[in-house]
Amino acid sequence: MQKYIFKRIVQSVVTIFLIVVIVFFLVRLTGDPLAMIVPPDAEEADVQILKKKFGLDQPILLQLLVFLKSAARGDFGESFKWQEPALELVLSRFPATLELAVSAMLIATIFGLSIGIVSALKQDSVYDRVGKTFSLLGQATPSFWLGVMLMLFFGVKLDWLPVSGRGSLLHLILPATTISLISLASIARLTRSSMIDALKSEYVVMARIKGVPQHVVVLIHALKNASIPILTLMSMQFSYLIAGTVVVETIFSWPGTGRLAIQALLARDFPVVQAFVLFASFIYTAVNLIVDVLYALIDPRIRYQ
Amino acid sequence: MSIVALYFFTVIFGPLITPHDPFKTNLNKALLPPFWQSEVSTDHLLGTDSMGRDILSRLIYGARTSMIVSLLALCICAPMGVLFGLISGYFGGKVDTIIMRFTDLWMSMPAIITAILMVSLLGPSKQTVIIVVGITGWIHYARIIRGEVLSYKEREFVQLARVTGCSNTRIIFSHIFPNVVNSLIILVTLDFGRVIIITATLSFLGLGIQPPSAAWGLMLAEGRQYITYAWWMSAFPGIAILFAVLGMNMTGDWLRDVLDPKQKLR
Amino acid sequence: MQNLDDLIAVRNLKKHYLLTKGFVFSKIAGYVKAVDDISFSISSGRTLGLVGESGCGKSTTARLLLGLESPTSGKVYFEGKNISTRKGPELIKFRKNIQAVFQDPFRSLNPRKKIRQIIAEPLWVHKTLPKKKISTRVCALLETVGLSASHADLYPHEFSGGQRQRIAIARALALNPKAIILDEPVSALDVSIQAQILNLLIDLQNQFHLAYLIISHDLAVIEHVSDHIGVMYLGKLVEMAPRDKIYSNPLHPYTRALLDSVPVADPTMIKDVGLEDEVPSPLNPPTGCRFHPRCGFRDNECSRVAPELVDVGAEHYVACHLS
Amino acid sequence: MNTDNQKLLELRGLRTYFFTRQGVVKAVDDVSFTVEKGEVIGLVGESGCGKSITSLSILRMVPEPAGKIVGGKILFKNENLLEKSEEEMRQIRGNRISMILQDPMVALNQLLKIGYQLSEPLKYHGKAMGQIREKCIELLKKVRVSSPETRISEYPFQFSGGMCQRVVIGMGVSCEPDLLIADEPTTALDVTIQAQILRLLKRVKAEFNASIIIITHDLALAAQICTRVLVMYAGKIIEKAPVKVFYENSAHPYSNGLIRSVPVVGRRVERLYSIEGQPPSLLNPTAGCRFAPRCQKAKRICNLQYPPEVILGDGHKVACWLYAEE
Repeated sequence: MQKYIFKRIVQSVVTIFLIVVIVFFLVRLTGDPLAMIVPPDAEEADVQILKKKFGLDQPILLQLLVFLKSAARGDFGESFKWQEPALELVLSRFPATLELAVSAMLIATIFGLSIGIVSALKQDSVYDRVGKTFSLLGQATPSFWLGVMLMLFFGVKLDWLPVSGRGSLLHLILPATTISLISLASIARLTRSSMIDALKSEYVVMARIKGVPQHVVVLIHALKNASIPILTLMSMQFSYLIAGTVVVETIFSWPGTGRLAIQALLARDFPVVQAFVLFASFIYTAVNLIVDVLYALIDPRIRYQ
Repeated sequence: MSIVALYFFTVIFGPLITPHDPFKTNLNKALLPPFWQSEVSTDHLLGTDSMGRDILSRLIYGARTSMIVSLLALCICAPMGVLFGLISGYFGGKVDTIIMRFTDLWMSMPAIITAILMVSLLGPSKQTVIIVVGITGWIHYARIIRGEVLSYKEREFVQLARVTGCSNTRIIFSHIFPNVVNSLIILVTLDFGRVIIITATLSFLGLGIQPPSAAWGLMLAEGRQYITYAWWMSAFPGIAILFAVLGMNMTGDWLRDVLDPKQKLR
Repeated sequence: MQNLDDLIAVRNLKKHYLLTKGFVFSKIAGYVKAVDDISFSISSGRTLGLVGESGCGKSTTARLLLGLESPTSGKVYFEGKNISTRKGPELIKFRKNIQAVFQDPFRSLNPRKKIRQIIAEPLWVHKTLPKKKISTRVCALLETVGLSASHADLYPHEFSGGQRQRIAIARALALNPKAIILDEPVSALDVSIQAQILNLLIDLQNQFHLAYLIISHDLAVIEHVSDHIGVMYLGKLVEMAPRDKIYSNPLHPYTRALLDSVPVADPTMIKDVGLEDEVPSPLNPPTGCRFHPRCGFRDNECSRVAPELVDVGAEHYVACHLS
Repeated sequence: MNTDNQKLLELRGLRTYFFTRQGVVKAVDDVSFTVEKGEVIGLVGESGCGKSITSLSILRMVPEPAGKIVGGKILFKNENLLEKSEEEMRQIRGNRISMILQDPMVALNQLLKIGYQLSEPLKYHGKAMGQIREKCIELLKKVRVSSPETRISEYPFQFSGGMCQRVVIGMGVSCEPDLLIADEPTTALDVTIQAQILRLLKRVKAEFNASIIIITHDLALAAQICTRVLVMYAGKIIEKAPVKVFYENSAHPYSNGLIRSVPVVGRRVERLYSIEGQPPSLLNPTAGCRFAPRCQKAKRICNLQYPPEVILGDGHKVACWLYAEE
């Protein structure tokens, strides 16, 4: 088990390193970053000074080395727009995003699993049909539209919930619901289908033959096996979640990293974009690592490989 | 199904059925509500936007935009994914390892992040959206097709083809590919929905199609500012997206039931 | 056995799979000796049966003969010519001569092709017939295996298991091969269908003077169709003899145990003997004679020295220190 | 013979149908037989003849909603199982009647420890409270799994197929059931392992004194362990006979053909007898004898009317027009 985790950690580190390199080259290709901050009529000498300041006068490989070195220290340079260290900027906004993402994930998982399990147990019932329709609609609803509509309905028309900013738990409800919907729908659908498969399988038949009570059959025998594909889906959903935060933070003016990224991007503030991309990849890789460890916990075949 | 038929119909005959010129601005007629709320005129069925443009006409044109962008994006990602999937699955070994490691790496960058990077690289435009969606989507195809190929590669009929002396190309295209075509059709249909949403999302964030084009995501973004007094500006484009995606997903599910190769084998 | 002029002669054939460990710097963790130094020959019109339990290497042997895998070492002669080193067009040309029928008739036929296309494919690939004649040939083949020409335009899923196996046999016959490798040809079929297919195979052998290598775990099936029988255990041939010798006078303890294990459809012959324990892992198999840990007659030598397959007279070969 | 005391299980006119889009599949169609205490019944037939559905019906485990028991009675110790509630059935399953499935590798849950799976019947039938671990180790010893103390905390994938089947048999007998149903218990296994499992079943039978129903397509296996053989063809039982009578003197042309079409080790014949044609579909079967289209001795009536059951001797019954008055 330790060996397995160690192996996965090393793999993750390699992945992150490769991403750093790719991001570095991509960003360098975006065009001259100075064009954004230097007024068009600036003196050539001033441009040179700025170039030196940001290290842009060096050969590209050397720039990469310097970049890697500073990236290792967590230094991604200073934001052009906000004049603050880029990583600190991203990190300072991170708790808000985390709050949003975690609540969205919780909503999606809890509701998605329960809808899916009940649907699978009561196949073709009214409940199942409602659940199926709901997940079909949920998967087709663009989150930004849902956000805007929820805002209109609960915020503007009914005036029940605050529509922008961060603060109380009430502020969280709309954005978190918006983000979670797609994941919730997909989790519900997959849970339904993999539970149906699991319930049909030989080992469930065997458990029933043994006289194991229904709730134990469902929750231990079937759900444990069904959870493997669901876990895979959830790790993939995390990518939607990140996309979701970017969009939803923009709509609900949530002061998180996603909104920061869009602002930075539109302002060509590339140290911030870079820091954000790397940070997001880092988080994403970390989540995948956790998911893989969970796999190993659920599935002994991975543990004993 | 009928949603999809309607969708394709509007795409093809769009210009013929639009009641108004979707790009003609008329500030006198700005922000007219849909006909059932309107006392002034029922000329604009779904109302007008802040520039006085007819929303229905813009939606119909938007369908064309989203269709063209989605199709072109699919034309990039599907063949690319299929090709890599076939190669990776059939030949295995080092080629497979390299391609799969690469997809792993690609997957560890969430699609939106890649999109943000690409947009910053190419600048926001229709072409960018196509490229971004195209090259972020192929991984999915490659992985699924590879899995299918792997399962067919060890099938006895493929082994027998090798015993007979068929060339690799013949085996891949005459034996394996026809068997994965169904999965591919289902995959493309389901992916269509994803592509529509991503395109709209990018446009909504201002990273995609730029004004004054008629695109659903863009219309929504424009409507957001007027949300408190012109709900129709944001509601209808969203509903259009919802139904387009829903239609595609349902078609995909239906195809899956109809074409499912597992049901035919045994 | 010494005769290389037989239709197929296999000499010292080995197939070892390498197992690696580690993900950055892989190191060799061991070998699986799937097929370890086996030799046999088959002459035209005769049948060699290979029998053994799962993991004994019988299917790997078939794959090696069919060129689906390349041997680690050893030679395969076909009509006196070494074919194990051939590649490319030469190999394709040779492949006309050895065809195969596999176990699972549901997976042996491409579900997306019509029967006509399936049977005609070998003819297309090898261009042995003018295109006009292919259709007649397909119909003739279908009739040979007991189906009718009207079946040609159906898809595989419209047939039952037994019929599909007939189609697979028709396909194998398309190129007029000299030998057919049959890997568990009846074990996926229903009892009443097995006899149909076995009879068909024997008829075809007489009609076309085919050589068969038949692989099965079912000793009764092997006995019914084979002229010679080889018994495999963990990658080794432990005994090989003409059919009647194997059954009337088994020399290797494993062969005896195998025969003892087979239930007989006769309630007056209740068997209550047989091996305990299981087949050891083919990864790092036992030293010396691979059967010694399960053998009731073993002595010290058995665990140290691997016995050679020796001739004990009248084409009977056995690899055991005790005989 | 006092039959009522001896009778453990009696099926009377059992019908289990599957309602599919193509029509009604009569998987089990009017099946009656009895199992007496201490008997080993062999339910023999080809795949798809309804033998597995018969056994699932006894446990009321027919896959719903497509499958349904539409008629008949299943009397277990003189109580009709079809009238029991689901909870009452659960109390019977694994406790009074247990079952062994064909492929032990898929019948065991790959994600749960052997010990846990083994303990479930004990736990849910209120046996061996507090000493479950000891009981499990004892069970593993009984089915001859070596070093049970360590193996109990291993997972199924660490076991070979034969060992898995031993565990499944252990689970089956853990509550000392009255009836053990074994559905193709050796089919997925190697020859030498098959013999081991067969020996184990015999030992288990002697030790627990359970009645056994063995469902198999393998006539040789049935010959080795059964006291009575029932032959099933296309949803119907066509012949019932004591084991010796069956193999020496089977009456139904199908049973007869089946016995002659199987090659037997050491008794090679020049040419195997073969039953021509294919087993029929169970979808909308004909009114006549279902074997008639393949039968060489078929008469006109065979295709028109289903034959009555004829008693040929002590415990030997056959459903065939060759032995009945028209």
